[in-house]
Amino acid sequence: MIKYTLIPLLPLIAFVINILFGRNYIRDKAHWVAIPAIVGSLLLAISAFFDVAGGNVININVYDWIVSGDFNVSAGLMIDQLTAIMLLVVTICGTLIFIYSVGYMHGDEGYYRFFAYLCLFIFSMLVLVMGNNFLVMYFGWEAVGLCSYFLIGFWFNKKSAGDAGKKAFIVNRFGDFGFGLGVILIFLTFGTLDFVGVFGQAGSFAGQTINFLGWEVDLVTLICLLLFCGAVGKSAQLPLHVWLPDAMEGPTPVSALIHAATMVTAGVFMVARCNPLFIESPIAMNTVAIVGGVTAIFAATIALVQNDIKRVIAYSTVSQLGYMFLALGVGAFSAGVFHLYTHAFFKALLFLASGSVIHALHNEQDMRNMGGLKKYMPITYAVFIIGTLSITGIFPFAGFFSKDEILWRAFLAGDMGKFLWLLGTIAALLTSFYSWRLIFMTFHGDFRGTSEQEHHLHESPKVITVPLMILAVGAVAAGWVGIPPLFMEHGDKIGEFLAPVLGHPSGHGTHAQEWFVVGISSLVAVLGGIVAYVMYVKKTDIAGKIASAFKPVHALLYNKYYVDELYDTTLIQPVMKASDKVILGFIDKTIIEGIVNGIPNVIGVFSRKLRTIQTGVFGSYGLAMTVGALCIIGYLFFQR
Amino acid sequence: MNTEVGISLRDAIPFIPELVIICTGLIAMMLDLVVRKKGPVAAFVVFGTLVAGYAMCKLNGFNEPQSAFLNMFILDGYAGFFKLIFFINLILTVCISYRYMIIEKSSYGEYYSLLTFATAGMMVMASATDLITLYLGLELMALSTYILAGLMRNDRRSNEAALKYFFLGAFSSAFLLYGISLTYGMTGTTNLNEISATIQNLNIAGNPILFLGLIFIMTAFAFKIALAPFHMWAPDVYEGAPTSVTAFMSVGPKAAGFAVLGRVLFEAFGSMQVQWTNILIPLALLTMAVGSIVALSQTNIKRMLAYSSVAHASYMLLGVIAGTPAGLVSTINYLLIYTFMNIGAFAIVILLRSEGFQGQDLDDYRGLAKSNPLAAALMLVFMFSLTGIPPTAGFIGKFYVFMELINADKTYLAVIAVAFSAISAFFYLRVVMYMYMKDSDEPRTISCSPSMNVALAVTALMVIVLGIYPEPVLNYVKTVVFG
Amino acid sequence: MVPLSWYIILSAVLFCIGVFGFLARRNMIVMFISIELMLNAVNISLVAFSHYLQQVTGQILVFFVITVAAAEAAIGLAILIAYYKNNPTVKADDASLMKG
Amino acid sequence: MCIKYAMPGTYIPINYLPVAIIMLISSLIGLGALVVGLLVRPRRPYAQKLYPYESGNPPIGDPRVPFNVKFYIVAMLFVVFDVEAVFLYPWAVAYGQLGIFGFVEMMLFIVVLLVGYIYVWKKGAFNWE
Repeated sequence: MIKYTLIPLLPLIAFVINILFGRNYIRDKAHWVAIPAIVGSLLLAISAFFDVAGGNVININVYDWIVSGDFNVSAGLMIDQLTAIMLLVVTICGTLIFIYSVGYMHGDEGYYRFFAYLCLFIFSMLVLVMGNNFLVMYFGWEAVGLCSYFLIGFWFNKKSAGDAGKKAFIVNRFGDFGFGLGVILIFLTFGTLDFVGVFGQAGSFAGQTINFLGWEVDLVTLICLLLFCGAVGKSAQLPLHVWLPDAMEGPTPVSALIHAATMVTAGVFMVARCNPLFIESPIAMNTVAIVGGVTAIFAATIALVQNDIKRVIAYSTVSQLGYMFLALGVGAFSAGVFHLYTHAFFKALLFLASGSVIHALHNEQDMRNMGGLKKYMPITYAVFIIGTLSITGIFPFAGFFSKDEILWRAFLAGDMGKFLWLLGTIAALLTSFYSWRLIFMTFHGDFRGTSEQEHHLHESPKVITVPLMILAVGAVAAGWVGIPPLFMEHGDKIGEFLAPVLGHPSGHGTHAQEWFVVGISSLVAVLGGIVAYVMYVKKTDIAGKIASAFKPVHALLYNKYYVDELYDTTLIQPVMKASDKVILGFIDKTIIEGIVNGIPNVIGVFSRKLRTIQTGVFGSYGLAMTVGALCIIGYLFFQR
Repeated sequence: MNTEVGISLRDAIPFIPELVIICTGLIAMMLDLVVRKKGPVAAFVVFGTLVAGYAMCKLNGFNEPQSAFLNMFILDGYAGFFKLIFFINLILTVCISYRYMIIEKSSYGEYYSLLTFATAGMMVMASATDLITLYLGLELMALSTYILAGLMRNDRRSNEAALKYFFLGAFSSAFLLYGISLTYGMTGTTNLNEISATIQNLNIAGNPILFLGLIFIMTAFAFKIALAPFHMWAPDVYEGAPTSVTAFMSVGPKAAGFAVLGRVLFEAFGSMQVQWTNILIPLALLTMAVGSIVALSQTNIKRMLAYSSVAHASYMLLGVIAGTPAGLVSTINYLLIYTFMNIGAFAIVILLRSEGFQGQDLDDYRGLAKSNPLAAALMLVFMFSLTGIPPTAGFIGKFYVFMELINADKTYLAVIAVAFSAISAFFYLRVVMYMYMKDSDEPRTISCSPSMNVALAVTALMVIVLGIYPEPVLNYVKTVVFG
Repeated sequence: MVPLSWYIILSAVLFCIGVFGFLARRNMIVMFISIELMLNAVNISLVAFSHYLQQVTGQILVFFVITVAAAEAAIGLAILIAYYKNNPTVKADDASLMKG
Repeated sequence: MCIKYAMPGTYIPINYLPVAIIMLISSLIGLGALVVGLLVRPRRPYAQKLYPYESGNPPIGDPRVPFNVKFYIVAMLFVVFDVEAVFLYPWAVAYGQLGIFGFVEMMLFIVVLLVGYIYVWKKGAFNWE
């Protein structure tokens, strides 16, 4: 048992050591603490994976916090197939990105702090995925949010970073509020927070309605929607997606680890984990599917025209997360998790590769000032190509299988499924376009940056490139665990593996249909690439022409549909104005002072009255004692 | 006529921990005469305490109770656990006081031996199964603490504290004696078990004189644990006494008082439970009210903590009121937690005391978070714990007491208690507010010392650990105290 | 033939006198003496009880009470002297530096 | 109802009656002498006569000077040590029945007293100056 407890514990220990001794003793040796810890977790996670590979589930109660009668609050770890997959994703990506960070963060004055936060994040993430009840999950959920807040604002003396951190924190509050309500509602409904207990009873509560804010709502639906609020916030789905692109202010390893591979997928994991609840509520399922599909295409369109290399990848992340929710929504939970798993590899790869580019260009992120880098940094270029092939879904790269599975499942899921499939396919086209556009703008053509930058151009050191290559391997091969039966007898290993937790997706189609889906998606993938090639390599002026021709559209996309501005004018500005008055002028002075002093002053009236009894003359104290004793005597004798 | 009384040297074995402690005190006294610096004396006291604790664990009274001196004295789990609390209290007090007493220019060697003697008295109280031993232990504790309160001979507040404590203490012990004499007269014995037996055999539970005895005895105990209206000595004495002594007094005598209260009420007067519950409930409510309301208008931190300790006494009492063994367990658990958080808080108060700076006023805590973030953080933890905010230990303590009340279907008491602890939050959090939201300009020097650091680390750690992972300790208390 | 109740009443009366003295008088020495009076009242009742119960328990307790009272007296006087050195008064009401 | 109290016959120390008589008579004689003197002697008081006799020279100051604190200290020590000695009597009486245990106990008791004594001594409570 201790073995499984150690998985999250090792990073925590590393965090404690770094935070306590980092500043004075460890300083730039911080990775010597962090990396062994994460590697240890990785090894343990692998062994745990093999423990549950046989289909058995590990569920251990680590400790009881409060046990009083039937009121029982405890914390425990559960490792089933889903958790095992997540463990591998988190620890593998974590390990590689830790190593990468050694090179990337080298010389930063907050080096030890960076690794400390990373360790804390890994701990929180592992707790999130390993918890055996909603309370533990909620703890991890909030903890990862906090870590991301710290890490986005890691360069706190950079104002934009601080703002981005705040933004992420505040936006997530909305979602987490819903999630918290959902958890409470679950406790009220099922009387327990244990996954086993809750999911066991899920069926029996299906169709029950309660009176919520005046109108009758289906209980399970309400719970699912509240939980999904949390997922929307954490996984940056519409309409709470705004924080993720800004989160790119953080160091690139953070973007790769937290805002691509692991944390943002927590929402997907949570919905998948709660699949017994969700399948009881068609409304919730449809909501998930539609939000996912719309987000997928919405984010993709924005990514078409962005010029900041990291923002493009960020929006592509949002879009891919939309894919995953789409899959979950149509009941193909294993497909969603499969995509989560492959996405972790190729998206981390893309981020780290772009990080390597940024590193080479001394923190230049604007693609308009790049170009022609392929001759300077071949390795980065190669892995970038691999990552792009993977994300655009070219056979036999990882992305192909997972994306294809999703589209196929959507295709099978009734009329609305067809519609979603259409969305997904279009999104795939866009994805391929902007991914290739990124490649061409960055690596092809000739260098558009300053000559001073050009002079320093170089391939990144081994400590950066080696993790990239390993991830590239993953981006190629990770998908092979999910080769559909179409291509191979008893393929879709991962689906089978996850079946005990996530069940089998419904719906069956003919081979012809499946070939059709596969063909279309591959076709659009290639098509997007070709269009991008034409526009950004052959006739580089076309892009400008189109942009000017469809100026409004371009502006709309370039400004991300003005969502930020919308929120800014409708929500943030008023709130800020109010809070400037309220928080600074009112809360600080009046409310806090009021609560801390005011209410005491109310009671203080009695208080001062009572004080006067304490005359300071001990004779009177004696009198009080005697009177008290007499009162008790009188009380007793009267009472008899 | 050479008939041997049924008493031999073997009888003294359960008494060994007390013997060790007393000898420690005596040797410390002698040591003080020969060595100039007080460090060795303090160290020796700690050492002796550890030896005593080891001896007690070796005696293993936790599992098989051993009585001594013709059933006047017993070493069982109940007494043992209280003794553990006393040891912790003593060691922590010595740790936090060494530097402080030097600053106060009253670093006498007697200080340490007196602490030890007081502890010995408490131990005897915890183990007393006879009213005579109980009285002796109580007086030993009381007399030592009188002197401790007045240890700062040239400080008028200290003098006054000692004076008040002495007079009122003597007054209350006279009440105790009168109660004892009445009880003895009505039952013809001073042994607790025999008392209960006689009450049942002769069926005199309703006897008014016996009542009177019980009431007088409880009055004295109420004085020791500072229940309103017998609490009025506490604020003045706590304020005037040296802070380290205040820390010692706010835990030790209280715990000892609860020890004897529990034993006397449950063992001797178990058959009169209805009556004494009816006495305790109004006392507890009054104490809560006085403690948490009057504390609000205090600006001297020591005085505020004094009132807070009064309020805490009422919460602990609720466990006794529940009237079940489980309730008593929750009280003891609360006492253990209270030991750590209270001594921790007083340690911070001591930390702020430096040459020429009293550091007792609330205003002295302005901007502590800026000048000394660590001290402020620790104080934050202790204040949260005293308030009872999870996941600190204070929450656990309160939670279990209230739970036991609810199990003993006295829910209304639990509700009132929650309300009052909500009120108490204001004055605890006001300290936090001063530390974190107000800022001051005058520089502050912190009088740190290795032993102090150890004490702070231990207390803070225990407050957190007991808050996050209370189960083992709780089960330990359960098993230890009631098989 | 002196009945037990006489002793008990005597001790009760003495005890009450002591309490009254402690509460009514303002001279600390006198208050102190009243406490001693209370203790001795207790002693009387204890001795009486033990005599009429024909046990020694009560008398043993009396021994202890006497000795403890002596120690108490010593300490009390010491504290009183220490107090007197800094603020030369024996009026109890003057000892109200700390209040509220 | 209550426990049975024995009613032992009240105890009159008859053997001490002569002593009592002797004390009575002697005090009577003393008082008688004084009274007789008072009655028979002549009384002519004047200032010098009423002076307190200080071997001729006139008296200075108030005869009632407050006692030195040192007296209190000694008195305290006396009270404590002397009262502790009270335990020795019952011990001595019951020694035969207590046996070795009683002996050890009392030795411990004495040792404690001794420690106190040494402490007081070292603290210099005994040297007058």
